[in-house]
Order: sequence, then C-alpha cells, then structure tokens
Amino acid sequence: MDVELRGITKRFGPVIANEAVDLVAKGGEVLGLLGENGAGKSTLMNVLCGLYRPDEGEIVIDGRTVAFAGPGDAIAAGIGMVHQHFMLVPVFTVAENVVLGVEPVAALNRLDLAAARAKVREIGETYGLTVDPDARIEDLPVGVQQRVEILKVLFRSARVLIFDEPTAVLTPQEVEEFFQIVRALRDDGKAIIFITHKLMEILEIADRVSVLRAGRIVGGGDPGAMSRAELAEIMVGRPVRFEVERTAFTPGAPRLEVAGLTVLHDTGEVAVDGVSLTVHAGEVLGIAGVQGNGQTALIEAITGLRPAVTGRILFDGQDITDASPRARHAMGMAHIPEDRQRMGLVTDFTVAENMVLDSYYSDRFSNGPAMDWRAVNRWAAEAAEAFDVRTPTVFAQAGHLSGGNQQKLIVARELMRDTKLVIAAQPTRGLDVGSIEYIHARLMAARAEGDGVLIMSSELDEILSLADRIVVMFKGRIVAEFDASAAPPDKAAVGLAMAGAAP
Amino acid sequence: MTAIDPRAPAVADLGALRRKRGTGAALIVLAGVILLLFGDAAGDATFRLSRPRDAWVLGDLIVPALPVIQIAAALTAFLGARQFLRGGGRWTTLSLGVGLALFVMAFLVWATAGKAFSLTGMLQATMVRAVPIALGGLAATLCERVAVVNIAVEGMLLAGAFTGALMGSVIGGWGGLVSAVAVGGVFGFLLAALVVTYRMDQIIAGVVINLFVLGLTSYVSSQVFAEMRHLNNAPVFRSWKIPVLGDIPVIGPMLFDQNIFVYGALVMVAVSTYYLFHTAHGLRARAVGEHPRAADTLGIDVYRTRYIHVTLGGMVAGFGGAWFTLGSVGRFDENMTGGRGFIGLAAMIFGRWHPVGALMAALVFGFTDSLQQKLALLQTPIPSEFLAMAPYIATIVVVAGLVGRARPPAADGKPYVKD
Amino acid sequence: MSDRGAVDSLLQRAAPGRAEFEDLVIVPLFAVAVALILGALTMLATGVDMATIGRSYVALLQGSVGSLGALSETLTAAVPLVLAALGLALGFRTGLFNIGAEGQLLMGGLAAVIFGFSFPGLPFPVLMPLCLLAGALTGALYAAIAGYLRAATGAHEVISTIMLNLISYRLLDWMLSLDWVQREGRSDPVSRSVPPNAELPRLLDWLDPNLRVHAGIFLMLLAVWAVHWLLFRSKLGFEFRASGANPDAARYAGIRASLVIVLAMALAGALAGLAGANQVLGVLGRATPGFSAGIGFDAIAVALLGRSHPVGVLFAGLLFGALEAGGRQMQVDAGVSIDLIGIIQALIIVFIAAPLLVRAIFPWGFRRRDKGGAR
Amino acid sequence: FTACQITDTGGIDDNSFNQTAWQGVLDAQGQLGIDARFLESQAETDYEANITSLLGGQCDVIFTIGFLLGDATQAAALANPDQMFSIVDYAYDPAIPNVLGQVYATDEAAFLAGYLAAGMTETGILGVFGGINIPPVTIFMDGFAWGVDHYNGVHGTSVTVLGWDPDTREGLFTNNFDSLDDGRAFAQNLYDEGADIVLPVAGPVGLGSAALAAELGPDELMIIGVDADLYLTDPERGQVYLTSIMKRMDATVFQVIEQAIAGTFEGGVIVGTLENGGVDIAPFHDFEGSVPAALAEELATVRAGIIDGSIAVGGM
Ligand SMILES: Nc1ncnc2c1ncn2[C@@H]1O[C@H](COP(=O)(O)OP(=O)(O)OP(=O)(O)O)[C@@H](O)[C@H]1O
Ligand SMILES: Nc1ncnc2c1ncn2[C@@H]1O[C@H](COP(=O)(O)OP(=O)(O)OP(=O)(O)O)[C@@H](O)[C@H]1O
Ligand SMILES: [Mg+2]
Ligand SMILES: [Mg+2]
Repeated sequence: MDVELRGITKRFGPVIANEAVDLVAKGGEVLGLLGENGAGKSTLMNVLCGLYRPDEGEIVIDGRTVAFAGPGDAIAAGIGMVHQHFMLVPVFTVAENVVLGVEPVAALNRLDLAAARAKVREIGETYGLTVDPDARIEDLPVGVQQRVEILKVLFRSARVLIFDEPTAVLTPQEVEEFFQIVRALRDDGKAIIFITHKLMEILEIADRVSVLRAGRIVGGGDPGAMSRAELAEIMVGRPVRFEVERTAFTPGAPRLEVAGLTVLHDTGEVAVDGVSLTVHAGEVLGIAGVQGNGQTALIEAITGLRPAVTGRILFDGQDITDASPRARHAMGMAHIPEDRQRMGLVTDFTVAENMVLDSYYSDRFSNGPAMDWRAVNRWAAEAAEAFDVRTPTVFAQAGHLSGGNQQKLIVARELMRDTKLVIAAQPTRGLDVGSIEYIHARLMAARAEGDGVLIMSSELDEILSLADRIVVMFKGRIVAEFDASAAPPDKAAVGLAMAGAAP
Repeated sequence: MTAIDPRAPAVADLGALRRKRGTGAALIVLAGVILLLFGDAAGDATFRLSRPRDAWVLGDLIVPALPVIQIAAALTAFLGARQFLRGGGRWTTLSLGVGLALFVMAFLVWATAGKAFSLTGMLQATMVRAVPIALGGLAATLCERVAVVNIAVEGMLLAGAFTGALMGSVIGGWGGLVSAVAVGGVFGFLLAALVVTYRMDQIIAGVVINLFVLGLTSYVSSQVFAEMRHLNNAPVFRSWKIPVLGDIPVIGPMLFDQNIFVYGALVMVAVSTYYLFHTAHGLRARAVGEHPRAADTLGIDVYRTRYIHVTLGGMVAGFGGAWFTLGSVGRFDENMTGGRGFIGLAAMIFGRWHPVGALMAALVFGFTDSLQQKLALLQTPIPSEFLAMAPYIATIVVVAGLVGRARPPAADGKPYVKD
Repeated sequence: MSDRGAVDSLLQRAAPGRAEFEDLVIVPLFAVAVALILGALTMLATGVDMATIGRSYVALLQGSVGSLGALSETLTAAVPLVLAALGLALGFRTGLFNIGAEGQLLMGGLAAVIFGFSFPGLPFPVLMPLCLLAGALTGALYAAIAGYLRAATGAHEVISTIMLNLISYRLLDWMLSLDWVQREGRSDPVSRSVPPNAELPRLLDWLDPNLRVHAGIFLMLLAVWAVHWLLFRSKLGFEFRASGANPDAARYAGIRASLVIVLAMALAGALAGLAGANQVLGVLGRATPGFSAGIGFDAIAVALLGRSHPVGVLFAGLLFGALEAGGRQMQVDAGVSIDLIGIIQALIIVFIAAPLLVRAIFPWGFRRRDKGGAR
Repeated sequence: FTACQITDTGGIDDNSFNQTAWQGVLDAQGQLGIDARFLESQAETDYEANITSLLGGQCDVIFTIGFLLGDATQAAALANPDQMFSIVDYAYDPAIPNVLGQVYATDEAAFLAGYLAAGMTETGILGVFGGINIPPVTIFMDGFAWGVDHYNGVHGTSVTVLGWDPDTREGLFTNNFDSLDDGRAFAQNLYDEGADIVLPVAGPVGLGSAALAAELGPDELMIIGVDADLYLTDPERGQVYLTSIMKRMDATVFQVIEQAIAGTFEGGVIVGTLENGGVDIAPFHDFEGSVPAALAEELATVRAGIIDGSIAVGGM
C-alpha cells in the first residue's frame, strides 16, 4: 500500500507547522523522516493519522484521495501510528489496551476479553512480539510497552506504520531488537515511516529519507548515498560539528564523593542500592543506564530532593548528606533536571521569574522579605542574552518558548553563576543537533573552568562523546565502570552492561 | 572494571508494613475505647425487628448489653493483634472495616441498654436517606470516570427537585419524574459544554452551575410558588412493596418495600457497574478518563464521550433530585437539597469511583443519619452532633489515605485540548 | 560581555494593549450588562410586568449606591466577602482550591465571640484586636488541617474542606449548646453577646444610628494591600505562586512545598476567620447557627470574579455587596424576590470565566487570541 | 399607611407561621385599604439588615415575625424611637415604648389537642417534635404533653408522648424551620416507634410530616397542625389533620394595624388566650365523624375549665 501526502499545510494560529509538504511512503519500504525540533515532523504525522485536519492539501492512498474526520478514519484506512509519547492507558491490561476502540463484543455489548487475549497472542507469535496479555501496562518496562504499541497498530491491521522517535527510550540492544521487528514488518509489505533525530539510525534502517526544516521538505534521497554530515547540514541549514571540543583531561581534587548510598522509591522499594562514586574537579563522569535503573533517584539524592537511607554524600569534603537542596545550591551545585517541563520550569511564570527560580531568595534578588524585581529582570535579561535564549522579552511566559530554548533557559540559570559541580540529567533529550551542540559546548566550558560534571543520560552516544569516565547503573547498582579519558570505550561493551549482562 | 552483580534489589515495602502495624495498633486501641466508653452498660437492649403490620412477625431481639459489648471488644482486640502480627494486603482494610462495625454495634447496644427501638425502621430509613446521596455519588462517578469533575451535582439535584415539584404538579408524578431527569440532563449537558467546548475550569463551572440553580429555583419558588401554590403541590410516589420479598423480616422493608427511587437507585448502580466495567463502551469511557489522548488516537471521540457521560450523570442527578419532592414531600423548598450533592461527591471518593462503592458509602451516611434520630429519642448522653460528624470525619480519613489510597481517574479534572 | 542594546530590548515591557483592556474592563462590564438583561428576561418569564422590572432595577441601583444608607449597606456586605475571598485567592494562586472558607469563617467568628465575652474586662484597644486575632488564628488552624492533610497525605483539599465545612456546622451547634457559651436564660443555640468594648466601632452612627458601616472596612483595605504585597512583591509570594503553578519545580527550587501548602491554607483560613470575626464583632454581636450565611461560598464566586487578584477581589466584593444590598431594596420596592440576585451573580461569573463562550456568543466584539479560562 | 412584614427563614408561603401573620396584613389591606410589603429572611443573619432596609419612613408599622428576631427588633426599635414595631412571639421586659409584642398562651390550645390526641390514639403512643428549642415552640409541646397527662389522669390510661419531656426539657428538634424532608423523616421515626398521631411544631417542616401521613393514610398516622388551620391552608392533605393548634396571629396583627391607624398604638404586650380567641384548636373537619361524641364533650368541659381557671395548664 502506498500513501501520498500532497501539499499539506497546517497552521497553529500564526505558527506554520507544515507548509506545502509532499511525501510518499511505499509498501515494503522504510522512509526515514528527519528534522530539527519544531520542524513539524510530529504535526505532519498527526495529520496523516487523522488527529489533525490539514488546512490545505490532501492525502492519497493507493491513488484515491481520502479525507479523515478523525483518527478512526485513518485507522480504518490502514494507517497506524506509534506516538512519541506512548498512548497506553497505564491501569488497563495489555489486552484491554490493544483492543480499545475495536473491541470484540458478545451480547449486550459485553467485552469479550478471551477473544482479545487470543488475538494478542496470535499477532505476537507472528511478529515475535511476545507480551503477557493480562499484564498491566504500568507494571511493564518501556521496551515492552513499545511492543504493546506495535501490537495495537497491527491489531488494527495497519499497513502503514508510523514511528515517532521510537528509539529514544531504548538500550542499544533493544534498538537492535526493534530494528529486527521493523525489518520483519517491511518484509511483510508494510510501509514504515520512521522519525528520529539520530542520523546513524537513519543510515542503518531507512531505505529512503526526507528532511523537514521549518515545516518544509528541504531535501532527501537514498541514505546509502549520503554521509552523516551531509544529512545534518540539510537538516540544520549549516555545517554541524559532531566532535565535542574538549581540553586535555586534568582531574583535580574530588568535588563530589558518594559512599554506600541507598535511596528508596516513593513506594518504599530500593531504588539506589549502596552506590559509591566520585567526581573530580575538571572531570566529566557519565552515568549510563536504561531508564528506570535508579539514576533518577541517585541524582535526586545527590541534589537533596530525596533522602538517603544509608551512606554519605560529600561535596568538597563537606558532608551534605542531610543538607537541604537550597544549601547545596548555595555551595555551588548546579542541577539541570531530567524533565524540564515538570521540574525545571514553571511554565506559567515569565522568563525572568524562571531565571531566578532557585536563587530568588538570595540577597542579590531581594530586600529582606521583599523581592527586588528590578535586579531580577536586569539579571534575567543578561543571562538570556549570554546564553542565547531566544525570547521576545524576559516578561514572556516560559511555556511559550520552544523546547530547545526552554532547555537553554535552564542551562543559563544553572551555569550563569559560580558553580563547582554541575549535575546534568538528560541534558539534551529530545533536542535537535543545533541545540545539542550548544549545550554540550557549555558543559565542556564548565569542565574547563574546573567544575566537576556529572552527566546522566540514556543516550549512550552522548555519554560516550562527553565523559572522561563512565559508570553503568543497573537495578540500582553500579555494575561497571569504564575509563574514557584517553579513548572512548567499546560501545557494545557498555551497551551490554546497561542490559545487565556480564561483560 | 568492577564485577557485575545482577542481584535483585531487596524489596522492603516499608509503607505496607507501617500500615499493617498501624492498623493493628489502631484496632487494639479501639477495643480499649469500646470497653472504656461503653463498659458501664446495664440491662438488656431491645431491638424491635417487626413492625405491627408485618406479615411475618419476628419477636424482639433482646440482648444483654454488657456481655455483648465485652465480646465486641474482645473480637476487636483479637483482630488488632492478628493484624499487627501477620496481617497486610486485603486484610488491612477488611479488619478495619470489621473493627469499626463492631464499634458501631457496641455503641448501639450501649445506647439502647434498658430501652428499645425499631431496628427495622432504622434500616429502612437508612436506605431512604441514602438514596439521594447514592444517586449524587453515582452521577459524579459517571462524570469523573470520563475525567470531568462534577462539583455541580448539588445544583443538579436541586434542579431535579425543583422540576419534579413543578412538572409533577402540572402533569403528574411520572411526567414530573421524566422532566426532572431531562432537566438534570440539560444541566449535565451545560456543564459539558462549559468545560469541554468552552474550556472553563471544571470546578469554576461546577460552582457557577450550583449558584445559578440555587438562584433560579429560589427565585421562582418565592416569586411564583408563593402566589400559585398549585404549581408546587406534586403527588408523591408511594412505596410499592414487592410481593413476598417485601415480607422478609428486617431486610424486606429495607430493600423491597420502598418507592421507585430506591429501586431506581439500585438498578442504576447495577447497570452502571456492568456498563463501566464489563462492556466495550465502558472500557472506552474509562480510557477517556485515564488517558484521553490515547483514546483520541484510537478514534474514540473524547469530547463526545465526555458530553454523553456528563449528560447521563446529570440525568442520574436529576432523578436523585426528584426524590426530594416526588419521592418524599411533594413540595419544593428553597435549597432543599441542603448539601447532599457534596456528600454524594464524598461518597464517590469513599466508594473509590465505583458505583457499588458509592452506594455503600451512601448507606454509611444514611445509617448515621437515621441513627442520629433514634439516639435523640433514646436520649443518650453523647451529643448527636458528634455522631453527625462521624461520616464526615471518616471521609477525610479515607481521602487522606489513612485507610488505603483511593486513586482517581488519571486525567480527572484536566481539560482535553485537541490541537 | 553581553550587548547592552540587546539586553535593554529584552527588558522592554509590552504596552498594555487592547487585550488587557478587554480583559480588565470590557469583559466584566459586558458580563454585568448581559447578566442584568438575562435577569430581566427571567423576570418577564415569571410574569413580572415591564414597569415592575424597571422599578426593580432602579431600586437595585438606589439600594446599593443611591444613598448614604445604601452605600453603608453595600460596604457592610462587602467587607466579609472581600476578606474571605482574599484568602481563597491566595489559595488559588498557590494551587489550592479551598472550598472551606465557610467553615473557617464559622470557627473564626465563634472564637472571636468566645474570646470577647470571656474577657469583658479588657479595655477596647486591647480586647478588640485580640478578638480579631483569636478569629484569625482559629480560622488558620481550622484551615491548616486541610493543608496539613494535603501536604502530608495528598488528600485533595476540595473534599476535605467540604467535609470540614459540614463538621463546622455541627461543631458550632454543639458549642452553642454548652452552658458557658449559650446565652443565659435561652434554650436555643445562641451565644452570649460580644461586649461593647470588643465591637468593631461603627463609623457613621453619629450621623444616623442606622448606618451600620463599621471599622471592618479598614481591615478589608489593609488586607487587600497586604495580600497584594505578599503575592507579588514578597519572597513568600513567589514561593506560593511557584508551588501553585508547578509543585515539582518549586521543590526543585528548594521551596518546601508542604510548608508552603500548610502556610497558604493557614493564611487563607486566617483571612476567612477574620471575615467571621468581622461579622460577629461588627454586625451580629453574637453567634447563632448559620451566622456565616453562605458568605464563605459567595466568597468563592468573588475570588473567581476577581481573578484571584487582590484588587480584582476588592471590586468583585464591592459588586457582590452592592447586589446584595440593592437586592433587598428591590424586594421591598418592586416585590421582586431577592433570589434574582443569585441568578445575576452566577451569570456574571460564567461570562467572565469562559471567554470562549463570550466570543462564541458575540464573535464580532471579541477577537482575542486563544486564552484558557480565568485564573 | 403602609404595613411591612419581615419573615423568619420559613418564608411567606409556609402555610403556617409567617403566612398566618401575613394574612393579618392582607386582611387589613382588603378591609382598611392600606399598603403592604414584606421582606423574606434568607438567613438568620439577615434580620438586622432587613429591618434596616425597611427603615427611613417607608413603613408606618413594621412587623417582625418570630422569637428569633427579638434582638434585632430591639436594637432597631431603640435606635428609631419614632418607628412603630410589632413583634410576634416576643415580649420585652421592661417594655419598649414603640414595640408591641404579640404573645400567645399556646399551651392552652395545645392542652386541648393533647387531650384529644390521647383520646384518639389506638397505639397509646403519640409523637411530637419541634423546630428549634425556643419558648414559642416548646410551649406547644408542653401544653400537648400536659393535656395527655390530664387525659391519663382522668381515664387512668397510660398514653405516652415521644419526643418531648416537659421536665428535662429535652426532645426531638429538627434545628431548622424549613426542611420539609426532615419533617417527613422525623415523623417516620416516630411512626416506626409506634406513634399514630404526630404533632410537628416547626412551621412548614410539618408539611413533610403530612406528606408521610397522606401516603400512609390517616388510619395509620394523623397529624396535628400548628399556627393556622392546616386543613384549610394545606387542603390537598387535609384528610390527615386531626386538628390544628391555632395561633391567631392574623387577628392580632390586624388588631395592631387598626390601633396604629387609629393612633392608639402603645408599646407593651398583647396576649392571645383561649378566652380571647387568640389561640384555639381547629374544627376536626374530616374527622368530625370519627371523634367520639363523648370525647368531644369532655373537650368542651376541659376548654371551659381552662378558661375559668379550674383546670390549671401546667405539669402535675
Ligand atoms: N498544538 C499546537 N499548538 C500550537 N503550536 C504547535 C502545536 N503543536 C505543534 N506546534 C508548533 O508547530 C511546530 C512543529 O511542531 P512539531 O511538534 O510537529 O515538531 P517536531 O518536528 O515533531 O519537533 P520534535 O523534534 O521536538 O518532536 C512547532 O513550532 C510547534 O511549536
Ligand atoms: N518579572 C516580574 N514578575 C512578577 N512581578 C513583577 C515582575 N517585575 C516586576 N513585577 C512587579 O510585580 C507587580 C505585580 O503586580 P501587578 O498588580 O502588576 O500584577 P499583575 O501583573 O497584574 O498580575 P496578574 O498577572 O496576576 O494580573 C507589579 O507591580 C510589578 O512591579
Ligand atoms: Mg515531535
Ligand atoms: Mg493584573
């Protein structure tokens, strides 16, 4: 089955997300779709799967023009999408999620779950997607949840499958398994559209590639005939440096020492299990690991957001195990949190207010119990200017900035002042290459100034390109450590450690 | 490179342990309280099980007060000790429930010691008082299951009561009932329109509807009804005894010798339980409440689902409202629902967003309500105000998760914006 | 170093445009006008003739601002509404939907009465402020229960405050039947009277003994200023607003979220308690069941109408006070039930809280960009 | 001449208390050609505000209806010595020169009702409940209980009264004057305990009790009305009213208006008694045939006894 998008334009108020986009996906082929943040990839796919109605243009399936009134129509036409953020109901079972919307029913509209289970097993066996149909989604790891998403699409007999950044949350091994599934689907004659920021993956899996920039198609072709640098340049519109510029590695005294740290989840389960690590001045320590292996809790404990059950944390030799987040901040700890929308920003606040979110109380920005708004605004403007935060004024709402600029705002807030230790969790998740480049450079600058830098990322490539030393976390423990100061370690070995296998 | 240690993390579920221990200790304390408060009872407590005109007359239930109280205390203490040592899981909630029931029983026996009252009558009244609360709770449940918080239940009940009285007076009881349901539906639809289409904050919209209905019904009742009494004089649905079942002692009068509102409430609870948890459409509705975007991507129309369920909720509330007039006194009076819609909301939470749970919770409210009146006749030294407070305090305890956290639908209260 | 010109341009504040003007002036005026028109239609529908409708709106105006006496009644009605609504607004800004002003107001008022009659010997300058303080503290404590439960267990304050309201009614009934609270020689629930030296002095009774406006208006103005300062100028206000808008980010920023929640609830309760104290010390002179008269619920509407902004709350409270005072005159002069006011109030809020609705009805009048509901 | 009335929270159309008083104003309107206005109180806190809004010369005489308006009326009367006030159910001691209190020896009529009910009950159990525990309410309950006692004394029976004990002064109260639903629930409660005649002393709340009685049928449950003859004001459920304990506020209010017009208005108290017709029990209407002639005769005797003082209305 072939799908063609012709002259699609989609506007959100003044924002033009897609402009006269033409795109073809053919059965038995993987189409890679590339583009910066905000280029309009998700919007285009949401148009294709019926979630948005295009302002102009048409969708043609097998030569026939179709109009979708809603996702239901698109599904009926054989288009299925696995969204960037999973669309699963956490409290439902796998079977319930898979059949939702097209349920097999008995008399009186009674839900026929037995039939649903059988069908889930059957499809699972065909494509090697085995999942327990009665497991609840919230109990499943991310990789398995993705399989459920694929099952969902296949259950609806989709012949066009759209994957929006499917690999962002997977380990290298899981990515490999995922590619296997994708190849099986392609060989089955399905048309696949694959969105990612990772150029290497495009080169590996795509049969054809299209690049979106600012809502328009700006290039594409056969990835076999293109290099990574070429692709990146089409995407961003200028040459991109992939190698992070780093000064020579000269570690100093220990900045952060963690010894025997144990931390619990909210549920009371052990999240971090007796972890010890050290970050020296002028060193980048990378923490690799698949999401959900305790990294988040570890960072929260180090920054004071989660209490330590046992163990000690020293900062510049001083015991801060029981210090408040504010005290740690005042000592020169900077924290770029994992989830910028949830934790890093108050999206309803102005840029200025966000710039002082964790320092508003200091003498610099206040007089006694009152705020000194003049000082705040002035400083915010300087920080925005210095860190290239693109905003009309500092009084704009932070939530109105693009994702990359929101992240730059946070980086500016955290790095504008005198820091000694920078803790960066997933600092570039979901960002495009341009923003990534900028943030990496800033982190390296901090290292060059003698800060200790702790980077947690599930993006193995990022860790590999930044870190002087890498530790791998698995099930709450540090299971492996690699020295990267001279040459990057073997990616496969780190990947295996992330999956918990012996090296 | 360090060695890999793939040992699974020790699962120390401290929370569950703490709760188990806490419940155990609480039960043991409760046993002490029973002995301390009610240990001075003397004489026999007489509970009349039959009413003079019942078909099968049972003798009075006469129990020796003090021994019964002591046995209740002992049982509670036993449950507590068991819980402390090896309880947990489902047992925690169950033990607590049984313990509280024993406490209530001991209290009743103590209050009645040396006197008598009609247990059957009290249970029947319990059901009657529970009906508007249960229907309010059910209405709220239907709305919150699709993630629309319905603070307006109170106003919808009031609108139902008003319409029931007005239309009941003009076109008769059944016409009044149908109109009340329809008007409830209209307000449900209005709420849906405000929050779904016009994206008004759900709580604000609810508050406004309450204000509006209160204003409108009070205005019409004092402006129009005061002059034209015949517009506020509706027939009352009589109770209709189901043959045979209604003659069963004690529970017969409670369940099977009631009016259409009681039967209606029971049927609606059963039907909506089946609907929500066993049908395909119920699954979709719950998906809309848990993860509307996911539902949307699967072709489920989130807005339509919300409109339908909130309107249905309004209709249920309209039916519950009609109870105040057509099922009780036949006449509308300003603000006659007196906050029972809010108690219905509490019943919904108490009942964990489940229709049967809401009914059970409503029965607890109804029980304390009717018990209070009996106690006023028995002239117990405990101020009736404290008894009246008991269910509210219990609600707070439940909401605070001291008994076990109840989880609302994940998207509850959040508007869904399509693009 | 950064470029001076670029920094300055980042500091440029947009001049208040048409949108702001519409938001703050046009929409509220429009809402009031449409609500009055719909109110007139309601009257027509219930068989009130045109002449009477005209007379009733004239009476509404006269009764609210038409004379010194009317102004006095408007202010008297507005004071407790504004005080309680300020507390609610503070809560809304902190992300707390406190339905419990009614109960906090009852508890605060009761405490003020009890304190007043328990120490009748103290001189006025000591006793009156202490009574107010007793009211504020009790309201604060009562509200802090809900705040604490929210902070410690996550119990949603909407339900816990509704329950606390219901509990407060019973508590009041019970307290009023206690020998040391109940007025001597009475068998019904009514408290002893507030001694004259605890009363909020009436301001204009030298002109006419029926002018009830009392010193509570100063309390009200002070509170408006204090809440504005607190919310927008103080560090604590920053913490409140941050916690309200994004509790996780607030925690990240080193703000003790649980403390902020308890504190914000307590402050809201203190203001509601003050409203209660104001009623018993300035107007009623004693506590009876239901002396709160639904002020705590009306205050929710006032806070919403004022968009949780202290100055907005002041104006909204004055409007509600005027409607109440005028409504009474309307019933006397035109025989139209005062309950009409409730309808008008509800309609005003609908039109203010749902701008999308306004634009749907009057597409030519309002062409603003998308903006969610109020708050 | 304008007469104004401020109701309590029961409202002007309560079929009993406020409505009876308003009837007096309406009668005056019809017969004397005066203007009439009223203002309903929504909450207990409205009393003072409502009185204030009627001041300023728009009303010649202001009637405040109910004991609970006592304080507010007093304050307003002292502040406005030239304004005529009259209050129902309240007598000031010492008297205020511009307030005329209207009080009623309701216990005399209630005594008769109690005697009648004791003679009519088949279960030997009577029920009574009140609105709020205030003297104008409990005086009904006292009289009723004493009447039953008197019957028991005369006939050697042991008819009991549930819901009020004149000695401990404790009993059943709805704590409001407006919830009809409470009226039904309280009557149901008493009925469940065996009462076949119930006296609700709570204004419109009693209409809820009557709704229950209408559903059960008068052979199961009879109601005794208060304030007005409820057979007449609530005709749809007339068949359930055995009788009513009438408090002729319409007559006294009318009388006050006459005095005010004539310029003979004076502060003080008017007391309505059985003797001057200020209180009485209503005819039996539908029950005319069911009340035994002997009982009716006894009632006439008791009535005469109360008027001539040979029967003391009070506890034994
Ligand atoms: N619902 C919406 N309302 C307004 N603007 C939107 C909306 N959705 C997307 N946009 C805007 O449309 C443009 C394209 O967004 P889109 O999400 O399609 O980008 P993307 O290429 O998927 O980016 P990313 O790589 O970050 O996922 C952006 O400028 C975005 O801000
Ligand atoms: N960046 C800033 N954020 C918040 N307040 C600021 C800022 N800069 C200055 N202020 C001061 O804070 C005060 C906010 O009070 P103001 O009455 O203007 O509120 P507002 O902006 O109208 O609030 P709202 O947005 O709720 O309507 C202003 O007087 C202003 O001087
Ligand atoms: Mg995207
Ligand atoms: Mg403003």
